[in-house]
Amino acid sequence: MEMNDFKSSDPMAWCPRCGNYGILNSLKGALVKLGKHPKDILLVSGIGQAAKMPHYVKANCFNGLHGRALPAAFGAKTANNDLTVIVTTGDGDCYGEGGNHLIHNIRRNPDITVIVSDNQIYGLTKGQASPTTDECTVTKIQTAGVILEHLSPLVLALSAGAGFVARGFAQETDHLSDLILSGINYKGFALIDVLQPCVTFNKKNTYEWYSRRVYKLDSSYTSNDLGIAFQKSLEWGDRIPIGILYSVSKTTYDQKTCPTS
Amino acid sequence: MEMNDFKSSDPMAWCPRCGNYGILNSLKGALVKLGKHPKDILLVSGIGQAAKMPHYVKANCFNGLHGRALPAAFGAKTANNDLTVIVTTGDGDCYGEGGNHLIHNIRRNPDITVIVSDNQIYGLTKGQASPTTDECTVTKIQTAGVILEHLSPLVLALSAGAGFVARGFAQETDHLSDLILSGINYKGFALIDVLQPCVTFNKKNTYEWYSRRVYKLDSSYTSNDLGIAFQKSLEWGDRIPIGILYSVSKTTYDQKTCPTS
Amino acid sequence: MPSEISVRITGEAGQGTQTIGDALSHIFKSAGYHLFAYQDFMSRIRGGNNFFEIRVATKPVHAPRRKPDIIICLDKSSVDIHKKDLAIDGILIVDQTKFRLPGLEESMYDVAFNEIALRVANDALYVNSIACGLIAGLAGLDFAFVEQGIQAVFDRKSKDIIQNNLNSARAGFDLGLKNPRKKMFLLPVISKDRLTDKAGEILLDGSSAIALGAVHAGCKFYTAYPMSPSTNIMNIVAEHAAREHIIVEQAEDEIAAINMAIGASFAGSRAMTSTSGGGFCLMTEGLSLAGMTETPIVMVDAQRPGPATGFPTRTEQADLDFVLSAGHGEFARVVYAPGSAKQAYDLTMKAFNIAEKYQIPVIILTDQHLQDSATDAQAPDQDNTAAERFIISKEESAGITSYKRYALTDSGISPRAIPSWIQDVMYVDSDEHDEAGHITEDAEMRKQMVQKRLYKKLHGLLQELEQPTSFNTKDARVILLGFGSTLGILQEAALALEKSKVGFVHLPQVWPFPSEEMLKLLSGARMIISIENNAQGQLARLLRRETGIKVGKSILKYDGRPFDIDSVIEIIKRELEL
Amino acid sequence: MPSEISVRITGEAGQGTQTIGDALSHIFKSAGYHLFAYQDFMSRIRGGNNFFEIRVATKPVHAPRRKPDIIICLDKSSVDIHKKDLAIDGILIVDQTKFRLPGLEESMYDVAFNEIALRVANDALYVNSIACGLIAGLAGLDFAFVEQGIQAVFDRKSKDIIQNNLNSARAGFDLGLKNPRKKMFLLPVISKDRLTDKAGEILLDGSSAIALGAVHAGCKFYTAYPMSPSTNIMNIVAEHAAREHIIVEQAEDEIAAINMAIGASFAGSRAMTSTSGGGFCLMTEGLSLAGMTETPIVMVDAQRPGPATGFPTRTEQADLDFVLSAGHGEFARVVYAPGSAKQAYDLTMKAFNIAEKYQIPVIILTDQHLQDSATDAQAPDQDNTAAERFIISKEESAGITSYKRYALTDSGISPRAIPSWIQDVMYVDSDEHDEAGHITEDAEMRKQMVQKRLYKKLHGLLQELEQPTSFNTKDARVILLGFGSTLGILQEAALALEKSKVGFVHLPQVWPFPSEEMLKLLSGARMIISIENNAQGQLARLLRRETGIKVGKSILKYDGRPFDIDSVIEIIKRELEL
Ligand SMILES: Cc1ncc(C[n+]2csc(CCOP(=O)(O)OP(=O)(O)O)c2C)c(N)n1
Ligand SMILES: Cc1ncc(C[n+]2csc(CCOP(=O)(O)OP(=O)(O)O)c2C)c(N)n1
Ligand code: SF4
Ligand code: SF4
Ligand SMILES: [Mg+2]
Ligand SMILES: [Mg+2]
Repeated sequence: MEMNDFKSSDPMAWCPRCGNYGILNSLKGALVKLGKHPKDILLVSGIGQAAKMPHYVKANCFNGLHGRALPAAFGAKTANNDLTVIVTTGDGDCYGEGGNHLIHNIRRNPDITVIVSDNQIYGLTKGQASPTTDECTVTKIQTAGVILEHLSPLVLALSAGAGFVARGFAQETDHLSDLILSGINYKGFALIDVLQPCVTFNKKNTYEWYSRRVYKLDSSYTSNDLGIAFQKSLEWGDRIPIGILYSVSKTTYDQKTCPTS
Repeated sequence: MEMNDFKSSDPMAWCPRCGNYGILNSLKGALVKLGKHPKDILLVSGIGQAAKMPHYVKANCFNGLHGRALPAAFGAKTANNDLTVIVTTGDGDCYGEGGNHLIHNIRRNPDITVIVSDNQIYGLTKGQASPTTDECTVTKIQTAGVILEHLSPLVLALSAGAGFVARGFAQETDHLSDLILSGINYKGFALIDVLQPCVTFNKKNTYEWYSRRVYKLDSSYTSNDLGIAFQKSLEWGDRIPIGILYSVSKTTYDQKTCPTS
Repeated sequence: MPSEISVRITGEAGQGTQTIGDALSHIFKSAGYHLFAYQDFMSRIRGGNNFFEIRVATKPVHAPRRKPDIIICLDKSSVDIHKKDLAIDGILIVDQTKFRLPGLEESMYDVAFNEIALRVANDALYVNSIACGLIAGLAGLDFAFVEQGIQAVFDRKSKDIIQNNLNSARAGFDLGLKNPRKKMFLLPVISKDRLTDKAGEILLDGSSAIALGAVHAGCKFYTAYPMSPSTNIMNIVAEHAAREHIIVEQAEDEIAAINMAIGASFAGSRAMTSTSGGGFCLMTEGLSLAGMTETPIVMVDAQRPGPATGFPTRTEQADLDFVLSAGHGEFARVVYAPGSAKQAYDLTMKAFNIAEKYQIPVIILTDQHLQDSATDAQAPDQDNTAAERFIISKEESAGITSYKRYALTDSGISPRAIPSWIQDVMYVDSDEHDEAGHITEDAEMRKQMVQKRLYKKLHGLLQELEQPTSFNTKDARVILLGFGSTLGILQEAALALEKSKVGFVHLPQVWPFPSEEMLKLLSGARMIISIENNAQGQLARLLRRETGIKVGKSILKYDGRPFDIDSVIEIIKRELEL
Repeated sequence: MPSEISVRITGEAGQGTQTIGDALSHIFKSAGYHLFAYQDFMSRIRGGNNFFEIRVATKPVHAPRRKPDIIICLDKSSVDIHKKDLAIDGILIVDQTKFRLPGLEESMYDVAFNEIALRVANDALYVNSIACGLIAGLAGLDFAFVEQGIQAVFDRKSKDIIQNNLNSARAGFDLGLKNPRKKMFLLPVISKDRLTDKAGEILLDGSSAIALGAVHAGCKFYTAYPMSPSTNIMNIVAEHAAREHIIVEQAEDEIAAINMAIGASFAGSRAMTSTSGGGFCLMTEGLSLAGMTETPIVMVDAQRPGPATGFPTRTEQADLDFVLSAGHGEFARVVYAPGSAKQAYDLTMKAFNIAEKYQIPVIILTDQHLQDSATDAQAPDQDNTAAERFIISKEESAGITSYKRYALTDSGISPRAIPSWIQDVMYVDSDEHDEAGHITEDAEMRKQMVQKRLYKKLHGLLQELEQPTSFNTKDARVILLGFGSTLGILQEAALALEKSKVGFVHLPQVWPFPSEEMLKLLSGARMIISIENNAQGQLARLLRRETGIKVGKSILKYDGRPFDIDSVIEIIKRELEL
């Protein structure tokens, strides 16, 4: 497999310099390394800028409703285990409208990988606050600044019992590509939250802003300790860790059984 | 105020020995101590056995849709700050159908108290698994046992940024009454998950089962440390802590402002 | 000697009215009678007042009577609630030894259930079997049938328990035989022939019918969020899950349920979900998604009285309008409204085939009354009902290297491939899309896609209508009209008033509307009366919208209870000045 | 000299077609012309192709034309997309110096926008103002109006920027004056009288109209989840939030939005929510809750083409059926379908009053076309529109010690108290309830409550119908029929064909249906043609259902674009063989 094998002919509708281009490339890179035929890969998405991603990859695509990528992905994976199922979604899609499905699909633990283009804003609908928007960001709706506490998706995922939780940065494409590949190879529900600059609507969390803050977890980091994972995941502000924050093995949905009494 | 001031004439529809009776009494006890007039108290609920509670208290009642108590409560509190707003809900109502509203109302931090009758089962619909049902419990639908990991509501609430998180036990009515009063007096979103035996459909988590496991957090417990709170909240199995697991002060929705730039 | 009797068993939730009912149903079925049994219960687990009513007859029966001949009250408060409902000459069976209620009229038959149970089986629980035996004795059955019924119901219990039940039933039976008024309830004995014929019959209720229909149609993915009165379907499918390799998954909410089902269907499984009105609301966006992505899906709306939470355990037919237009935007759908358990089974099978053939959502519109009513019915013959898959087969798929999910065709139907089976990839989108499934904003493509999803598919669906059932419509003075669970009422009312030129038309399919056939059936009618369990006469409105025909009258019931045949006949007679 | 011209400005998303459009609107408004401006854009933030079209005239105009007289292409690819749309004798304005497109016909007018912008203002951004000036010059306006328009639009910018814009506009203006073909586009000068009269006029678009209507009606709680084309309403309400003490809260999803609004309304605030079809789906259960609990609530469904995600930024009228019956169960509701921005304002005001008076949900059914279209309109006079509250006042409440939320009355309306204001407590329930709001399972109470929520309220609502607008219906040869955003089309078509006896009827309220008035208006018509932006002729169906009247023809458009007046007139003429 080469990059070209995953090239879609659909013209892209993203803004120039959108962080999603980096994520797209990282994803394709991971798929090349994965080595599976495009026909055996399914990308599922909801609605939003990030959710357009499946159209830009040559692979099967199910582009469903805003917020509802996860249930559709669960259904597809459970019905057809031959498919490698990857969800490409946004912070609004996955943590806002789709919040309930995130929690409960983590509990189900199907073998799917969820890549969230987290631009901390609603891009497609022109710049409202998302659950991850930083406090006091001003938007057309939050005219006096966002007063809701921003959500930490990683902490949320850990609290629901996720076995694989990672954070990437759209500009660190090689690093991200590795994360995505690890997520796909992980047996179970893998959440990868990706810091994604939105050059049009998020004037705060820019390439530069993120670049100045992100640092990579190195090999000294213990990624199988829940307490440490919680602590690391809470880190946000001047320093933002990227990498695999938590990874432990868990039985997947299709493998789980109870002792018959 | 006395217990009688909160007595409703509506006949009760719960099974004899249902854990909800204890919760109801604790709630009334807390209201007596609170000393407010019933007209200034609003109980909001969704649908389920627990959600019938507002009818059994003389106070204002808004019994809305299954899973949607929190948005209704938020709307009511925001529109009418004179009301002391208490939500009485179930594990299905609040963590299942209503999961998304829990997360995002914690982020909003309105000054409301949420009491969850957590019987680890769907009572009103006759015994299906709820998000908190223990693994491998067999039901009519989960005929081979529940294979989803059970949710820890306390951990979830902490992860979303809740400032007050507590657990009570329906049988420990005095203790619970104090918890409820603390929750009401807490300025902000207070979650109280209450272990509630369902004598009809939950044959595992009985009065006895809980009694053997619960222990009260004593004064040596540090309740304002998030790390400790996470750790304590994860405790489940042979020993189950009850009490206030976390309490820190946070600015409420109606008080929050951003510096004007 | 009456040709039928109706028996009501009433008590608190948790007292076992349903167990008695089930046992009685089995007993009378064994004896070869026809029966119709339904349930009336409150939305609570213990206490309150519930009842189970069974109508037993020598000819097929399909609907409740107004006044039961026998009412057994299992608790004190039942007496007050139900005594007004008793038929003239009926009896109210009460344990006066226990209840000691003053001022009960002579219609009462005092049976010391509690004492007898303690004496015969040393446990008050056995009251239920005494009651069963008692009814059987009053009806003059052979005790062998009682034995069969008890065995069937307590199938999985220990020998001792079964024996205790049998002893209790015997005690009740003897009391029944002894009752001086028993002649009033003695049923004609059923012929040997019928007993042999009925070998292939079973007791079928609406929930089982839909569940079995789904299982036999090859449903492999079933997901729902519990909601009365739809939950039993999932329970029954779950019983078959392991053997039939069906994934049964309880969703976190109804939105998840429908989207999961759509995902599963897209990936190759026949998929279904069920709910009631409130949950259906939450599924409407998904319904629209199924329409847009052309993903086959079968949905059940088991109606209960609304709005909002309404009466969770009661019945209504008020979602008709809603399901016809639910979901934003325009696309073809099918709505079936079965009138009997048997029809529910058949239409569930058909629903899967039509959904897959036309790549559309198909809705089965039922209600609490149909779901919870049981009758004797021919056992469905699974071998006759092979499910046809309307997808590109695995073999053929292997050779496909270039594929467009939404290829434009004359029929509006694009050959449907399953992802990973074919060699190409496929794109499916909820936005407007081109033939390849990619997002488009093109006006011309949009037009063609709307025509594909709407007009063209409707055109095909009109060839596969489930036509109305009708009776005595020619030269009718009155034609009764209904859909869904009122079929039994229509049948029995028209039969009873056949000589007065009363006929009926019943729609098991309400969308696409069978306009042509309706015009044929109704154009000669001097008067049309719609009989509907809703407050607006929704079917009558639909009829007018689609055909221009206006009904003369609507008999509407919206108190959460089903129609009874006596009241309906009375109203019609009054209308006809009979 | 033409009495009107149409100008289209087209380019990529992000190139500022809307800014130019806004400026042009202000310029022509200052000069006293009537105008109609609408937008056509793709669901993307950058790239693709969008356009803004403005029709300027000496008499009021309300709808798009088929072919613009002037098309300004801001990017290369616009040329290919739009040149086919140009009116005969129209001009295509292109920066050939920059684009160098071969083979453009003589219809082209080459303007070196880029060079000029760099020369005049040292920044290519100023292309937009050059274009504005150019159009004004072609139309022969006084430059003073250009100045006014530019000032209005760049109100908050720095002096330098405003000056640069003015200079650019001047450069464009001079070019316009110089154009040899400018005579084709010269508009008659507007009289002084009109210029004085129009003092009270503003530019009003659908979104602003609804937002202002809500603010003026005293809406104090506004919650929504962003969704095109409804989001702008929330944006505009948010601008007023601080001053008017309105809580504006973005919900986590549409379910939360409607339930929050209901909670707020219950507790005493006038509350509103808005969405489009997909979000409306998610609100249907809440709609039903509002019906059951009798909580006033105003909802906006700003339609876009479905099903599912469909065309997020385009227009359609296909949710009519859906909103009429959305939500399970039966209860009274009102559905308004404003035909103009002014009507949208008035009906939003009325929506709050009716919702509160009848304690019901009121839906405003609008669409992208109306939301994003602006015309000159009389500025709403807030003082004339005092909001009446239909609740028990605070003063009166203080004396109330015993209260039943659902007291049965003749009108179906129970006096509504606010919790904490009265001395008693109150119970509100989504289950069926008694007068005190407690859960009941009683059949008789159920019947009365259904009658209260449905029949009785409908009876009152029929007295407060927003009656259809009509024109030339007497002895009409054809009556054109429509609802919502097609009002302008109906008006202009009927006016143009007045002599051929073409009239129109437009419904600003589609539910309760104004059957009596419709029968009066339509019974004499020889032919009725419904004009609808959907594929099924949903209004025509509704008309038949409610009145029995069948339309002769439906002109349907479902490609996501609004009707244009020229095409509609052409079709009608063909139909009439004119
Ligand atoms: C039910 C529903 N509600 C709202 C919308 C409108 N909508 C489309 S995308 C979007 C937000 C997307 O935000 P995010 O997921 O962060 O994606 P981004 O565009 O930022 O990548 C919204 C609100 C919709 N399509 N459907
Ligand atoms: C939209 C919707 N879906 C489903 C239901 C049915 N329903 C009512 S209560 C309930 C579960 C209640 O469980 P829980 O909240 O744990 O309450 P409990 O009865 O155990 O106290 C369900 C599924 C409903 N009323 N509305
Ligand atoms: S708006 Fe933001 S997220 Fe959307 S394409 Fe543009 S840069 Fe990317
Ligand atoms: S079913 Fe369980 S939760 Fe419900 S009332 Fe009975 S004991 Fe309580
Ligand atoms: Mg985003
Ligand atoms: Mg529960």
